[in-house]
Amino acid sequence: MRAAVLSFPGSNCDRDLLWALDTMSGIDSELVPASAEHLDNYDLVCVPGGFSYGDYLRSGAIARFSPVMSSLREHADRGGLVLGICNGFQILCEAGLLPGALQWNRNLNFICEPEPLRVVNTDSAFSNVYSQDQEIVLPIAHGEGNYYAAPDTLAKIEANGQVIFRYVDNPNGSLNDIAGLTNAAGNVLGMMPHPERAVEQLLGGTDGLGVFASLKAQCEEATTNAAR
Amino acid sequence: MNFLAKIHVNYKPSVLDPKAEAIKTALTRMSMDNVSSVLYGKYFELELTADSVAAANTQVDRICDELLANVNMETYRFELEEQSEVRE
Amino acid sequence: MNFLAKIHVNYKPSVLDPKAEAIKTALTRMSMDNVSSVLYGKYFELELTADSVAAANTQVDRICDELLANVNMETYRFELEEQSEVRE
Amino acid sequence: MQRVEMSPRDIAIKKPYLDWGLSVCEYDRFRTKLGRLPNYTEIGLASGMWSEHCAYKYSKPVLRQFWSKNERVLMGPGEGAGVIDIGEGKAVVFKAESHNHPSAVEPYEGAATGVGGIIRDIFSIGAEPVAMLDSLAFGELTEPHTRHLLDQIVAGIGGYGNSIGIPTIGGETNFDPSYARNPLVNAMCVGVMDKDLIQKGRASGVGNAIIYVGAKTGRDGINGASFASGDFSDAEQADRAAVQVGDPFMEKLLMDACLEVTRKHRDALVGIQDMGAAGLISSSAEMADKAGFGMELNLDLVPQREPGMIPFEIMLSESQERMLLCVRAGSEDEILKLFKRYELDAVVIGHVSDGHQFRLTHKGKLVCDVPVSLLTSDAPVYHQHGERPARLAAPQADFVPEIADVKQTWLALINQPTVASKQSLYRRYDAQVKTNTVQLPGGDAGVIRVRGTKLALAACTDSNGRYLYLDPKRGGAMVVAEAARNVVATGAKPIGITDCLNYGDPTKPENFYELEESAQGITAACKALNTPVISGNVSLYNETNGKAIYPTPMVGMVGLIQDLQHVTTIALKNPGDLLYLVGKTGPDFNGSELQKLLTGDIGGHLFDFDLDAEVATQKAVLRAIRTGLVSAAHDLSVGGFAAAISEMVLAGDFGASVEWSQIPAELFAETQGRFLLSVPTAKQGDFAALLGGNAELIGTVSATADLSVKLRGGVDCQFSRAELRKAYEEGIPCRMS
Ligand SMILES: Nc1ncnc2c1ncn2[C@@H]1O[C@H](COP(=O)(O)OP(=O)(O)O)[C@@H](O)[C@H]1O
Ligand SMILES: [Mg+2]
Repeated sequence: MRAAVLSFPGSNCDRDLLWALDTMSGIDSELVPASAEHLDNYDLVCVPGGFSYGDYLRSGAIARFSPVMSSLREHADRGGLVLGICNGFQILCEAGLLPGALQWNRNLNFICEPEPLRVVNTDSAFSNVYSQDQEIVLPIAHGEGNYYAAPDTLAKIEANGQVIFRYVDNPNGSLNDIAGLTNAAGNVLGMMPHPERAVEQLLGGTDGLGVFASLKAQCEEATTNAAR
Repeated sequence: MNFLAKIHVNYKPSVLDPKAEAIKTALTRMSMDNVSSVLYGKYFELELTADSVAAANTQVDRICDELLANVNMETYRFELEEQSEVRE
Repeated sequence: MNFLAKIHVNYKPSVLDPKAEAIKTALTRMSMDNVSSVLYGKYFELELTADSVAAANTQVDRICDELLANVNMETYRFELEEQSEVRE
Repeated sequence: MQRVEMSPRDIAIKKPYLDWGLSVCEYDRFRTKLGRLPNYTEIGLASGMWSEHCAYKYSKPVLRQFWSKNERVLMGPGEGAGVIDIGEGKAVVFKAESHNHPSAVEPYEGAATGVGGIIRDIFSIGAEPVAMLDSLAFGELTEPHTRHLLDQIVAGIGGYGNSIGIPTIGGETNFDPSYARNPLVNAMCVGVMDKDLIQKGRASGVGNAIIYVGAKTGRDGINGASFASGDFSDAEQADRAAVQVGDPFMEKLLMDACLEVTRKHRDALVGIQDMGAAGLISSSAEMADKAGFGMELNLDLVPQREPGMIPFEIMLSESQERMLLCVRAGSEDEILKLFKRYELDAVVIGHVSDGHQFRLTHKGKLVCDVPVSLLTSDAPVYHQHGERPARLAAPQADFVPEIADVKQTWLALINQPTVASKQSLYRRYDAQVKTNTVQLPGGDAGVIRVRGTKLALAACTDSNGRYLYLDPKRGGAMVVAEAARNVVATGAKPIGITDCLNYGDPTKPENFYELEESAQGITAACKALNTPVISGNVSLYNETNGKAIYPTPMVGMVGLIQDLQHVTTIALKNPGDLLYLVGKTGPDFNGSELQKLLTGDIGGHLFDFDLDAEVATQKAVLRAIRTGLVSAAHDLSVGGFAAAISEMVLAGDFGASVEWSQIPAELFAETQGRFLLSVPTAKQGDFAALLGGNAELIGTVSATADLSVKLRGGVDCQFSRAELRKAYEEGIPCRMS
């Protein structure tokens, strides 16, 4: 399995994510600049946290015009896996790869704290090693993580079972406590919490490893199936 | 031709805007209870050149739609003013 | 009397605005090089009641000065519209 | 706003420089040394360079007393930041900076640009910034203006640090009326580097290029250096010039690019420095002066954001996010290309010249031609005379607390904003980005691992204006000791400090006395603890309408953890563990939080401080931690024992049951040199052998989550976890709304 971690000017969790994938989860990964024009040869493309291009207009609004975004779209259309974390989630929403938008936290403050989450759907490439309704703790660190979608969109998301993670104590005002969700096809996930910050006991916990282990399991299964 | 585009981007009424709420709370704290509603939006002015009014219109509309507003939660409106020469 | 105040708050020209710079960069990336300048400001609409135009004016001015704008680096301007009844 | 350039003659007569903070004497000094009448640009440059911010003209004699060398120090004060060897080929780089005045005017941007400035100091040495800390002081939260300042200053610090991607791992936040109109905003940055890659701000070698990189120069913050050095009155507040807006995105590009230059283009690079106070003039003149060369710059080449800027403005602008490099002739393209890759504006604006003249040309004209040293090393230095303030000669009577209800006092004390949890503030800072943070804010010091080694660094900021107000010398020593105690409690050996000296107008003898005396106290403690001062910053003129703040030196302490396994936290972890109070407790109440709580003010003789005992205790505690005898550790400081045990209980899942044999008021005494430790029963023997009579067994960790305190005479104080939590955690939030 091979993974790319996109690096936009202003991304600041790219190296953390690379470490979590490569060193901590044994997934062969590399950084790919936002100027890249191809994303062939990757099973998984990750869009990391940070403040792409300063995030001055709206989070993620400017990153979507980066050269690499059209290849990312093709990768997603082919059914390739895409994981957007924090600013990555915002970018994927802005780019239309995920429904809805992320607005200012209800209390208008940036919030950095460990956050309890519930894994509400384990039938997904991103959560298959967790158990249904398992409670995990992942750090959050964002100012604009308040998930919004128009009522009809939200209804569809729920009906399709696209929500993967929900907050136990909604910290930011997200509709339906949504902390992470996929697109309708299920191959693109966006989440505000940072699984890559929860991969070592030394730093406070390992609950995030499950996301990467799930992706690995999914890819291995796909490879086995292909070989058959 | 030179144009000045004046663009307003606001939240859709269905979206609860925490920043507007915060201003309302602050006004109450300043004993300004006679302010009954607050809208907090973004305002842009762009100077651009284009061959025609129609062309300028199309372009500004695209800029709003793709960049300045997130149509999932925001709406935009703009006016175009033709300018004799570039302002400084 | 009911009023609608339309308020624009912008940076003073000498202040570097990284937000406007970022938008300009994005426009270049969208191949919209014909946009020569970008201003990014805040826009507010307040609905309020007051006894007179003068009273409304004074109050809105105070709100701008103390709350909505930081006069160290921003300037503001506003218009007042009298309204027959409260809009919703 | 177009400035008119007066002729040299008119300057001599009309004295416009008085408005820029230069005195008539200083003008005469400049003119005499120059040998002719200075022109508008030249005297403008002098006004920036001879400000307290750049020249340290009042504080230099004091700073010289600091002790700043030991076996580990690789680079002391004088450069962008100091550097200390931490072994395994690595070095730690750190410095702190104050942004008090800009933050008083525009709290968000003032605080944000303070963070931006200190980060540039760190990467200009070639170090990767890995952690931020802050030290804040405000008036009382009963004032709406204070609440606004607190909210926006915290937002600004987070806004910059979060965005650039450097974790904020600790800090402190204090409240006293003394800071009501003059908040203190000190930011500290810690960097890590390979020790053989240290860079210096030097421009040497005739013909070598001077490269400007980063944001364009605008009119923002002109005379910022002299502005920060002049005091504040209400009238002036009304017409303050625009402050700068920080651009953390630009700074991130600048940081990444400059680190690439210092790591991969060492052959091309001669020197590098950030543009801080007094902008381009201070960076360029200092780089030339330190190397003993001259410099010629063509101001038409400086990237400018606004049309019609005059040389005075271009040179003194404090536009943010800019760096100056000296690059070997012939290697310019290599460096310019690199910056281009980061989409940064970089241009060659001049070169190093023979001799020692500093020459500027603008629109084809020579607008400045002065000896470099006249701007830098020849700036005036004043030996002020200090005078002991009356309050110290005849202090108030000692404070003797009368405590009617211990429990109620306890809860009120941990609810005081200075003692209460700062979680509502630091949760607005990203403390984890870079995934190195082993101890998040909320412990005694922040701890980060040093990647690729077994090492970790602990860092904290500490100040206590109250102690210094009562005794500047002893208080100064106590602040250093407290900072060291904090890092020791995490398992670190204190290795060095940075400081920000926040004081009032130094030309007033009483203020100068405070400055001088506290420097002596700081020095004594630094020597005793073997923690040299490797960098720092001075902020004078912290006054409102003529009244100075408490003398408030901020100490940023860094400690070295030899092995990640030694990291110790404050949370109680195992029921049954024994609780030891290390160090003796006395009736030490003057200047304490208890006095503030019960009387609304502080006063009296500052209590005694035994520096030798402090050092011995810290060494013993560190040894106990490193030998694995300690399961939780916390130092005692403001709020005394009551605050410390409450925090240890709340940090974990367990409670405690303790017996207090001293008088009840001493639960809140602030005697120095104390720690509260939990020790597993199996280690009791070893622990007792190591600590001897200096540690008193006072209780145990209990399986219930609550706290029980037995007082003399059989009185019991029971605290449920919920009531402790409410008092401690709501201290700030309940006052903010
Ligand atoms: N402004 C701040 N920024 C970041 N962390 C802070 C701030 N203020 C306080 N903290 C954190 O809160 C905790 C308690 O602070 P403090 O009471 O000053 O500790 P101590 O008394 O041990 O010096 C520490 O972990 C400190 O780092
Ligand atoms: Mg402490």
